[in-house]
This record gives sequence, C-alpha cells and structure tokens, in this order.
Amino acid sequence: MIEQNLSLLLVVVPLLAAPIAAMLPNGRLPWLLALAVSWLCFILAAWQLMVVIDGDVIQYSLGGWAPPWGIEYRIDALNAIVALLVAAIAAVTLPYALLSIEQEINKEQLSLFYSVFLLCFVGLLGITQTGDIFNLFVFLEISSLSAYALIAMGRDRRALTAAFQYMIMGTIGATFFLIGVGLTYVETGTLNMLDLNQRLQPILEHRTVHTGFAFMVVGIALKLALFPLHLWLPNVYTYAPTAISVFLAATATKVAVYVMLRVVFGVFSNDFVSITPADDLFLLLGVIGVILASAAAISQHDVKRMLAYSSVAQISYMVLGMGFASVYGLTASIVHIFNHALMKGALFMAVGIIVYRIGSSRFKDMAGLGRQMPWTFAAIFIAGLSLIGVPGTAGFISKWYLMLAAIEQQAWPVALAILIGSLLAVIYMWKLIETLFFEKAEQHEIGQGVQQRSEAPLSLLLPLWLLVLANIYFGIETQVLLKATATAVDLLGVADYHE
Amino acid sequence: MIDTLIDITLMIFLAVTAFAIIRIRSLFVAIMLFSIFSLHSAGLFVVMDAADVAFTEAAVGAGISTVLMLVTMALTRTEKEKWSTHHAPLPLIVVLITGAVLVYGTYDIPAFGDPGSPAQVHVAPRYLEQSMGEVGVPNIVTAVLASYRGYDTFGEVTVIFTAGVGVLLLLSGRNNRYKRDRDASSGHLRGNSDET
Amino acid sequence: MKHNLILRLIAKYLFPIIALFAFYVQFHGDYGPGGGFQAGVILSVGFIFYAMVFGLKTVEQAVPMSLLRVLASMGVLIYGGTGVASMLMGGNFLDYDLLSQDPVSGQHLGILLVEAGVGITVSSVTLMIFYAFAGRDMPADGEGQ
Amino acid sequence: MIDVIIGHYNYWIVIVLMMAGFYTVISRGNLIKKIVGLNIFQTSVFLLYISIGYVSDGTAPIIAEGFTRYSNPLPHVLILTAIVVGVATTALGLALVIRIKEAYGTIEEDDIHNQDESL
Repeated sequence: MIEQNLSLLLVVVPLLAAPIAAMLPNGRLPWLLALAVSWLCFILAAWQLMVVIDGDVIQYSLGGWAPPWGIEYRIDALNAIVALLVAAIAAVTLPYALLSIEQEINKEQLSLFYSVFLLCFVGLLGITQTGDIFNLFVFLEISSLSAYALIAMGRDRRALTAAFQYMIMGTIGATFFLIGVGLTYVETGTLNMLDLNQRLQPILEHRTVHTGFAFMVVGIALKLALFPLHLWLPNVYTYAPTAISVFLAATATKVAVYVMLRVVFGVFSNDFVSITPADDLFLLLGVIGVILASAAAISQHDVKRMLAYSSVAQISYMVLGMGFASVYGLTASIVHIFNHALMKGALFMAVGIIVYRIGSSRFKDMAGLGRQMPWTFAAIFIAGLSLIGVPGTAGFISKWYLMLAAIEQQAWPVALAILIGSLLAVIYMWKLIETLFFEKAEQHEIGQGVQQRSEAPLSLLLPLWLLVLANIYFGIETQVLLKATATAVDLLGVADYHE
Repeated sequence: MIDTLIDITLMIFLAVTAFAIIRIRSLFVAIMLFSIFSLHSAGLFVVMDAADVAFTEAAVGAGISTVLMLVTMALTRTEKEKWSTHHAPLPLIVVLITGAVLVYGTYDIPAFGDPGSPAQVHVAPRYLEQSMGEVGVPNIVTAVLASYRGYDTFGEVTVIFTAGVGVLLLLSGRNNRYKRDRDASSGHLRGNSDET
Repeated sequence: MKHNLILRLIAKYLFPIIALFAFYVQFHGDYGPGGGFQAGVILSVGFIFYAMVFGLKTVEQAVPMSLLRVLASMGVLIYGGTGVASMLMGGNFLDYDLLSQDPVSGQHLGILLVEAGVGITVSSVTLMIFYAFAGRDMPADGEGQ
Repeated sequence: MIDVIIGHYNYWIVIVLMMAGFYTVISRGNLIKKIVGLNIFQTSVFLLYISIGYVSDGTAPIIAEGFTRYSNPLPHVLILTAIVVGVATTALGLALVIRIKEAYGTIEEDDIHNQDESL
C-alpha cells in the first residue's frame, strides 16, 4: 500500500503533521514531530528516486479521476531529484534548527513555528510532485505564505520589511503566473501539464500562447530571483532566522528553478524555445546576473548578505544552462540545482553557527574567529572550494557541464562570463577566509550579547559536516546523480546540439 | 443585449473605481472604494453566470478583506498616505509594457462568450455531461471543487490554515524582540510602552 | 458601540439567523451556490459582528483562541482524513467512490465530509485572524516615552 | 472590426483594470495602499478567468430542467481557490504591516527606508 501511494504520501504525511504540530504544547515535541516527518519524507523521496531513475514514470490520479479531468501526480527523474533534495535539506536543517531556533524564537511560539515550517516544506514538495499546473500554483502559495511568516520571525526588525517586500514581489509573481496559466488555458482547455504540452504543439505560433509563456516565465523568474528581479532576495536571506535562511537558500529558489525547467521544456517545448527569443534572453540575463551579482557579493559587509548575492549569481548559472537548451546545458542546470543546495546550505549553516556564538554576521565582528572555531572554519573552507568549483568538489561537476555546453555552442562570451564568475567567487570567499583566519580580533569591538568565542555544540556541527561531506562525496562519486539527470534531461525532450 | 449593457456599465464603474483608488490619498476612502470594486465585480460575476464565485467574492472581498484593512488602518493610525514628491517614471513604464503585452496576447484569443473555444470543448464538457451520473451533485461547481479537483481544495484549506497559523505567529509575540534597534527608534516599540 | 441599545438588540437576534444561514449555505452547496468556504465565512462574520457590539472579551469567553486553534487544525485533518480513509479502502487519495457501497452515495458522503472540514477550518481561521488583529492594542505614536 | 471589438472588449477592460491595480502596487509607498492595489490586481485576474469561462446565452453551471447550455465550471472552481489564496495573502500582509508599524512607527516605504539607512 505504501509503494502504491508513495508519491502522494511524500506530500500528505507532512501536510497532516502540520496541523498536529499546531496543536502540540510548546517545547521540544513539535520539533521532534517535524524531525521525524522530515526523515520519513527523506526515505520516501529516496525510494521514489529509485523507482524512476531508469526512466519509469509514476502516475497517480488524485481522487481516482483520470487526467486531464482530475489532478495527477506524475513523477519522473527530474521531480524525484528535486523532491529528494528538498526532503534531504529539511532532514539536515531540522537537527540544526533545534538550538538555533530556541535562541531566536520565543518559547511560546515554538509549536506554531514548526507547524509553519512543515507547511513550507509541504508547499515545496507539493510543487515538485504535481503534474497539474494549477495545483502547482496552490502549493506555490502554501510555500510562499509560510515562508513570509517564517522570514518575519528574524530578530532584526528589518526581517519584517524583508518579508513584506518578498510578499509583494512574490504575490505579483504568483499573479503573473496565474495570468499565464489563464492564457494557456483559453487556448488549450486543459491544466494538466502533459496534456498542455501535447495540445500546445500545433499552436506554438499563437500570440496568446506567447503571451501566456511570457507571463508564466516572468512570474517564476520573480520567485527564483532571476536578475534583475532578485531585489527581494538579499534582505530575506540576511534577516530571516538562521535555520530558515539555510532551508530557503537551499530549497526555495531551487524549486523555482525546477518549475522554470518544467514549464519551459515540459509544458511548452524545446521547439517553442527555439522559435522564441527565450533562450537568448536566458543567456543574456544569466551572463549579466553572474557577473553583477558576484561583483556585488564582494562589496558586502555582512556575510549572510554576501552569500545571498552569491546565490543570485549561482542561480544565474542555472539559468545559463537553460539558455543553452542543450543536453549539456540542462544537465548543468539540474546538477547545479542539487549541488548549489549542498554548498549554500553548508555555508549558511556555518555562518549561522558563528551568529549563534557571537550574535553578529558582520565581517568586522568575526575577525580571527577561525582559530577559535576550527571545525566551522574548515567547513567554510571546503564549502567555499565547492562554490568556486574546484575539482574534487560537487561544484566542479556543474561548472564542468556548463563549460561543455558553452564550448559545444562556441558561446565564448558566456564561457568567459563563467570564468569571471568563478574568479569573483574566489575573491569574495577569500575575503571571508582572510577575515576568519588571518585578521586579528579587535577586542574593543566585541561588546555585549552572547559572546562565546569557542567551537559550537555538536548538534549544530554535525548537520553542517554532513552537508560538507556531501559536497565532497558528490564531487567524486558522480554516477548516481548524473544517471538520474540524464534520465531527466531525456524526458524533457531536448535533443543533442546541432549546428 | 441587456446582459451586454449591464456588463459594460459595470465594467466602466470598475474602471472608474480603480482609477479613483490610484488618485485618492485618504486610506479610508481607498479601502471603501476597494470594497465597492469588489462588490461590483461580484455583480459582474453574476452577469457572467458565475454564481458561486460572486457569492465568495462578495463575502471575502467586500467583507473579510475590507474589515481586515480597516482594522489595520485603525491600528496603525494612518489616515492618509504620504504623497511622495518624486514621481518615478519606472512603474508607469513597466505597467504600460505589461499592458501592451497583454493586449497583444488577446489577438488570437477566442471571442468573448464563444461556445466553440478550446476551453469550452476540452475537459469541461465531461463535468457538464457526466457529473450527474458520476458524482450526483446538481451544482457542478461543487462537484468539480470537492471531487474532480478535490485535491486543489485540500490545498486551499491548507492555504487558509497557513494564513491563520502565520498571522498567529506574527501577532502573538508580545515580547519586544528588537533589542538591538531599540536605541535607534525608541518610542515606537511596544516593549517600551509596556514598561511605562 | 457597547451602549447602543438598538444595536445590542439587533445583534442579539441577528446572530442565530446568521448562524442558521451559514448552515443552510453549508449543506445546500450541493444544489445551489455555496459550500463550506462561504458558510465558514458567514458563520465567522456572525461572531465578528457580535464581538463588535458586545466586545471581544464576551466572544472570547465563549470561543477561546485555544479552541479555535484546535478547530482550525481539525478541519484540515478531517479533509485529509477523508482522503486517507479512501486510501485505506484500497483506492487513491480522496477517491470517494469507495467510501460507500454505491459510488454515487460514496461521493455524497465524501463531499459532505470535506465540505465540513473546509467550513470548520475557514470559520475558525477567520475568527482567529480577527482575534489576532483586534486584540492587538497598539501604542500611539510617541506614547512610549 | 466591430466583431473584434464585441469579441474582445471584455478582455481589454479587464486588462486596464489589472494594470490599474498593478500600478498601485508598484508605485505607491504606503503599505496598506500597496495591499489594496494587490487586491485590485488579483480581483481583475479573477475577472479574466471568469470571462474565459463565459458562454453567451448560457446559464450558471447548476443542472436544472430546461437548460442545456451552461458556462464553464472549471474557471469558477479555479477562481474560488484563487480568491481564498488572495484573502490569505491579504491577511498575512496586513499582519506584517501591523508589525512594521510597531517596529518603525510608520507604514510609509520612504520613512522606513530612511530609518534603516540611518542605522
């Protein structure tokens, strides 16, 4: 029975756990429930990936109504990779959250907090699992609404304005998406993604279809913080509670990239992309995004903010992969969705540990801290290497495929931009390493607050190192991920590149 | 014909209301105008044979949303919006481009009310023709909502639940948690007023 | 408004009528416009109106926040539980056909249950949000000094 | 020409409404006004959907004797869900506005920005 309902349970189990968490008394019980659910989901998601990795597709009709009349879950390798990623990040974030959230959130709000956290998790999983475009919108809103509330729980009052700004831009994005869905619906009469794909092919030239596509893409671009629609992101990642920064940085934008891939190549098609300027636009915005966001990262005074700008740059890499619209390009995008979650999750966790100890995430407050917190420092160093894309780390694999895609199409300016982006990443990561290790601590700078310049508790370090080791593991053992990705790209229907 | 006339009249009312909202500075008037906008669109939904939607829009837009906005206005003690002195051209440009793209998009759109348009001949006919036998509920909107697309409605309930829990999370914290910014803006924080 | 006799009188007698209308909308949704969502909103509006006239405290005593939290959660669980029940009977999630001997009466039962879940969650969440907003007394500008 | 106008005027006015709401959101600095604009924007999108589902000479999709032509129920269902999503967003947004007022003492974007700059 579990296998038959596998894909559905992955969403419904945390969904039913969320209201239960809201009813639990405050204390550690809601956290324990969330933790148990996230690990269960991780197992279910891994199981799901095993089923579809060879190209099988899981089809599940909700309510027993056959698509396109009912809503269906349709899981192929791409959904399964992203779902596994979301579940895995939740499973490592929650152990980490216990202490850091107890420090940041009022005790009497813990059960509400974990309930909302579970809802955010549900929303993201629901987006990845569904095969129905309107159902996707509904779950997108579940994840967004819960994210707004979670972000606003940050200790700095700017968390409130960050959440509000995100809410405005996110809702505009969702409304644009809704307009796009409406315009494609009027032309096709269906909401099922597969059915849409088939019914759109004969009418690819229609102007209404083009407009619908444009609105959907702009809507998703707002959600994934595609340059220049990224303005909400730095504030959100900087001021949200640490565990939420970790979780959102590693999952929310990645899921949005997945939606982009699914809509552009799964609902519309590669043929459609080739007759519109969409691919060139992706390349252009990707190149600008990589360079400008990386440059902006260098000039930040706050480490969380620097990592946020770095995220914008990394998302641009994924968009570049889509712009190539080739097997290599999409492989790079999908692999980078996965790898970036690992490296950014690790980096935000490490910075969060520093914040947990010294109560600040500004460069000047953490001078020389690397000596007192060697394990955290080492984690930042390795995750930083992965971010730059040094061979032997996960980050190298995605950069490698992106380069292959650029060389294959002889897109030299893009290749150059990728190199410059990596170079800039070296500079801003070095800035952090230098501050942590080589600068002397200025004693008078350290004022009041939680000042314990020593290594963090094990419950924070363990999840961090789990992610760091994953960065190394997926840099060396690439077979499973690349196999799943190959299957996913194959199902998206992108042919090999031809001149 | 009479339908078309009512349709156009309501549409013009809506447009006037929408533009008045842009211009008006008083927040109270803007909120009341929104309520009117919502009620008019509920009327328009009735004209376009969407009774359930009209019912909901009237209850939610003209009811709940308006009440919440008014309460917020009262709580924040803001009656007028500040008229910003600089008028940036960017919003207008963005809006004009977006609108132009949309108008371009209506070129191939099937005519308003066309019974032969793709939306009317694919998927939907099954609901109209078979739901009585399959679900047995005369109100087809209920049949689709609760059964054919029941999972969407499950998501919808979850959205409401999320909003409830989220609002509670935001507004139940009574403590002043902005210790570090206190000096910068003392007096506006509730923690301070609690102490006095 | 607490001292306005006419308003108090109207509010007193209006509340049961609003509640009755809400239940009508809830259960008549199969045949006419309406359903759990609209019914939930109407019921909560009844409470909100009562609270506006008689004060928040009066209503909060009858329906405390802690109860609303449980009710809001229960609504979601009723909806999800209906789905899980059909799953346990060997069907897909929310496949009401299996809830009864005959598919159509199964559908009726399923719709009744999920609409009840919607109604409970919507009414309690709406009231919950109203409590949270109205219970938030805000210091006036500069009052804090 | 006249056919085009009769077939499309509904969509065009809806587009004007949408853009009026959209403009209010992105051009106004008052946070409550922004939320009002967001609601106008969303309500206009609902009008777009219901226009899509409209069938001339049809009736509301409630099966009854003597009617054979009904409007399309699917957009109605979608919009019911979207209305709920909209009010959920509004409630959460307004709760944020209240918190912002408590933290900053103002709900004007410019003033908030100035206060954070001076930190």
